Amino acid sequence: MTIQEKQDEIIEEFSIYEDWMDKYSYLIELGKELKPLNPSQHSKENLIEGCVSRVWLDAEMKEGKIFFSADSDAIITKGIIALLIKVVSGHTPAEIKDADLYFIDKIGLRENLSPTRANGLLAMIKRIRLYALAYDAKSKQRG
Amino acid sequence: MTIQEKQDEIIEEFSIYEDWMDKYSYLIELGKELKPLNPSQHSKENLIEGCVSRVWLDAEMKEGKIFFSADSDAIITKGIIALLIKVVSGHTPAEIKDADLYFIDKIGLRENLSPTRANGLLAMIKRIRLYALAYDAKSKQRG
Amino acid sequence: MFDVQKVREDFPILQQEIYGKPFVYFDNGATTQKPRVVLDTITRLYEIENSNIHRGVHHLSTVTTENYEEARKIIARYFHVENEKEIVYTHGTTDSINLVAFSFGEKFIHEGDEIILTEMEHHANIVPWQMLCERKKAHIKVWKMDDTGCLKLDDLVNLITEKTKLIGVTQVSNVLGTVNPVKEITQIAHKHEVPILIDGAQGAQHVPTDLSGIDCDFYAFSGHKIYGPTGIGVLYAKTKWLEEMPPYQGGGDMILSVTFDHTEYLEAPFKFEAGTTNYIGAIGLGAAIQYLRNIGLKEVFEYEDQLLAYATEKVKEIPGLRIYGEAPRKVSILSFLIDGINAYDTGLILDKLGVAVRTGHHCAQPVADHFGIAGTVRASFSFYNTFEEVDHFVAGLHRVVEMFQ
Amino acid sequence: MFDVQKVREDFPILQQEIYGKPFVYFDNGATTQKPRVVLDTITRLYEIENSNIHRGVHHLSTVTTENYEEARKIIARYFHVENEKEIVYTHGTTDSINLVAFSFGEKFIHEGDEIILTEMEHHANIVPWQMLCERKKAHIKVWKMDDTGCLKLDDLVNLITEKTKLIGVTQVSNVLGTVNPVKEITQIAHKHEVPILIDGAQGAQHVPTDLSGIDCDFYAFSGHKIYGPTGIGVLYAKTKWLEEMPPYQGGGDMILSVTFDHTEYLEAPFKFEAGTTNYIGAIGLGAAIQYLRNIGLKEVFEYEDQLLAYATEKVKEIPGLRIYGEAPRKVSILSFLIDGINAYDTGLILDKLGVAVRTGHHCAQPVADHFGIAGTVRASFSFYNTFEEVDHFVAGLHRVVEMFQ
Ligand SMILES: Cc1ncc(COP(=O)(O)O)c(C=O)c1O
Ligand SMILES: Cc1ncc(COP(=O)(O)O)c(C=O)c1O
Repeated sequence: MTIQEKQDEIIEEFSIYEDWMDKYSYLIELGKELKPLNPSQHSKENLIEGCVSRVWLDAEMKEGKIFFSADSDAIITKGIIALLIKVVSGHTPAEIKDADLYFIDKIGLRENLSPTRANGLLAMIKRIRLYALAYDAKSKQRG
Repeated sequence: MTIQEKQDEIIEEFSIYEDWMDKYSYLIELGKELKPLNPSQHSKENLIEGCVSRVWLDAEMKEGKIFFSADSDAIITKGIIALLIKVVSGHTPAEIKDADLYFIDKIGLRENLSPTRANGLLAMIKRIRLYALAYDAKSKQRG
Repeated sequence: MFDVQKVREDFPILQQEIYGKPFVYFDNGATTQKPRVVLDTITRLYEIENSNIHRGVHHLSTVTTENYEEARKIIARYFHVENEKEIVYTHGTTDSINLVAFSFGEKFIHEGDEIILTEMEHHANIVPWQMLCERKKAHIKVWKMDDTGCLKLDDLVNLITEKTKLIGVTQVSNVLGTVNPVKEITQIAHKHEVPILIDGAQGAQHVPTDLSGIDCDFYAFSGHKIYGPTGIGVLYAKTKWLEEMPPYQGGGDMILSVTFDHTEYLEAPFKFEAGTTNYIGAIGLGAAIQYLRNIGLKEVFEYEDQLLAYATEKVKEIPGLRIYGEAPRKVSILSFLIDGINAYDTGLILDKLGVAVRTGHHCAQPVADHFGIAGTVRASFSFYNTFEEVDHFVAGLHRVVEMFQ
Repeated sequence: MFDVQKVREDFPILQQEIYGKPFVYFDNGATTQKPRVVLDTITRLYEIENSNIHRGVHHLSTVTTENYEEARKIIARYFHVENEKEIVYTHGTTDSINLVAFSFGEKFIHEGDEIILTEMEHHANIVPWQMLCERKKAHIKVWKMDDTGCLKLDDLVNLITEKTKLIGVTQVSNVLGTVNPVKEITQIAHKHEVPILIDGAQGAQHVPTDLSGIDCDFYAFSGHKIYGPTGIGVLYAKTKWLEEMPPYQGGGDMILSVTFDHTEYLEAPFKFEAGTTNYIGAIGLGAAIQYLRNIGLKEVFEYEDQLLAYATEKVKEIPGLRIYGEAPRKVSILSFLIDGINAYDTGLILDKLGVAVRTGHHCAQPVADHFGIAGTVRASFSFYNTFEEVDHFVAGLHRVVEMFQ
């Protein structure tokens, strides 16, 4: 699936929740299910310091594609992270770096990305793009 | 005349002016007529620095009574000064120090005494009282 | 009798729904809402009277200046300050403390000197001193608290040395709610001839504050936390300090004369009010404080105490909930964590239920560090809150527990 | 076409009488009046949205923060600044300049260094530098003006030395109305690798200001002079300076982490926005600037030029009147004295005729000293003033002449 298709699928999924509470319950589920990082990945380099919740992000390049793993000390944040990772993981740097991540807005979680929330999510998206840019540049260099 | 009587006279005098302009014209007259200070009285000690107009005040003790003379670089201020001097000059320190100078308010010039005007008038009244206090203390010491 | 329903009518913002739920505002520690009289005052000023203060020859300038100075008197009276020239307008608590850190610091703090601060200070009463200490090579000594969130007076006595130049204490902890015995602390400070600064940001609006009785040297608070506008605050300082301290900012309206060679300053408070001040904010603050007096300080404060007692009782029902801050004397601030549930998650869910609380370290990181936590959920109540709102909030917490288990 | 009558309807304060005379507000240099949209914005914020910004988990906190950051973008756009992180909220021009004097000064000004200021600076751009120079044993050099109120670029070149660390120039003189060629001045400064601060307090609202074109290092202005609320202002600074300069005030919301041993700061602009900022003021300022754009900058500025030209022509009728400030490029500021008549007296009489002007040295004493006078009468016009008001004012001056002769 393309990044766009994955996003549309999530939007479809979320469309059944009319109530905030249901939506958040689902996010909590996703958060709980997110594969935990191994201890070495909880490193200072991977930490994105938010003011109210903290996020860790790690990336790995396999066969031209980037695979992300992440964690947070807040479960709902973790749920959103799970969605984000699902959307971008397994794509090429070029695909990721230019991707328009519209689904967060569409499923009504925009405010969670407010710079004002300082929950680390916005910084995480920035860092995802930075990884993509860096890997992209690297692969071009090689090529 | 007592300080009170003098004030009441001025209030009476001003009661005929209904128009601001007439009142101010009269103040301008008074200002122009005010006896000029001699050059030595325009001293730094006598200067009361206001922000928008400057006032000089000198005092002299004669036979137990204080006589003030004053000047300003703004004529309307000078007119008000003329009234003030007329009211307090020639009285004993004890009379002056406790005098309630209500006439300024009554003739509608209160705003000229606003601390905000920084025209030196309020500071001048303070200094008049200080002179009275000082002379009063001195005379008590002697007596 | 204190009639909360009547009082609530004065606060337009409270009459709304958030996500279709009645709005419950429990973030009063961050900022308070404004009674209509404050909004009306601001509007009236801008619609009829607005003019820059001081030195104007024209009518509106005089009117505005008089309102501005009248507000200063209202503020002085509220805090039992006799000489309103000891009330300096600033832009908030942070600005007030920075003013003291700079102006007092420049003149009186030297290499090797010590400043004592409590462990429960807000960053506003830590960082300015750190910056000063770095410039002057001075040191901060920390007056620790115990696990209930209380300071021991004996500990202070042990910290004071000949090098102590200032003691900084918050009147009320913004995280724990502790009301510190500022009068006794001031007595100890003065016995050792050390001046004291009290951070009143969370005290001014919740406890009766008699500055002449307390006898402190400096007191700082924010207008926006005491039902006034943003961008205005106050520094109270004793005349002797205001006279001796150099000005903080330079500019118009604080000078007597300026040449490029030499500048003479006005007397206090003007010496510390450089440039065009937030005069509309100041007059609005006066209106806020007048409003508070009109509804009755005693009634307001007692009611807030009742709210806190009720809420404290109720949240104890929540399984796994721990309260941070258990001092015998507290204001209506309730910090807590629920076992295994992140503060941010708790806050997010409460928000969706219409309840506004704050989460995190509340700009007092050393407090969180003391307890080895990242932060807390903080519900802070004001006199316009109700017992029903507390019930709603507690029901929300039950919901949170359900969702995360 | 610019329709002044329509515009005036947006300004409630203009529709009143003072002493039974139509109110003529010609004290715009001191502060400007506010369009209804600014008042409505402030009221709406307090009635519906007020909540402390940054870090809030709850809905209103997010809404207010977004409005606050949106206003920053509006301001950046108005001044052609691409990166809105270069817009730092302060409390006014005075605060902005003091920030630079402290933070830039602490790091970059050392003993023996020189700062160049023009003779026509407002005290806000003199006193902070004097205070800095006293601390650092640095010096101020004065760039003189001529008797028309103009600066010569050659003179600047002659003043710059290796020790010059900063040049401070006002965009527009608040007494003389002179519009300085700030772009050319900046080019000279940069040719000598000297940073430049521009005081935009009287420029921002009267001349198109393209900061990226001017390329200055710092630019300061006040909200209340550009139709916004009191207590809010802006410092524009290039990122490189914001990064290198230490913070000015310490407190909450400007830090990443605080322990008593070590504090880490956030990045700019937050590093310079300590404590609770005047967020309502900031959003109000955004509304004011948006309003100005909506009625059309070009139209506004041209109309103001016409007002000035008309007034200048008309006051020349007054016998014995001398205008101070005869630069070829001026904004709508008209300073003058009438022979033998004190400025304060003139102002008092005009006030009684309903005309508000300012008198005195206008916080720029060196300008008065240049001309050997104590001060001037200053009429300063805004786009909501009319030609009829100018007539009324000139008639008042005739009346003044009569009364004092
Ligand atoms: C040129 C100039 N600079 C600075 C200022 C100071 O502005 P504020 O008082 O708003 O800080 C003024 C305002 O009078 C001014 O005209
Ligand atoms: C105890 C305490 N001190 C200082 C402050 C800072 O106040 P402001 O942000 O209004 O300057 C606060 C506000 O959060 C506080 O709670």
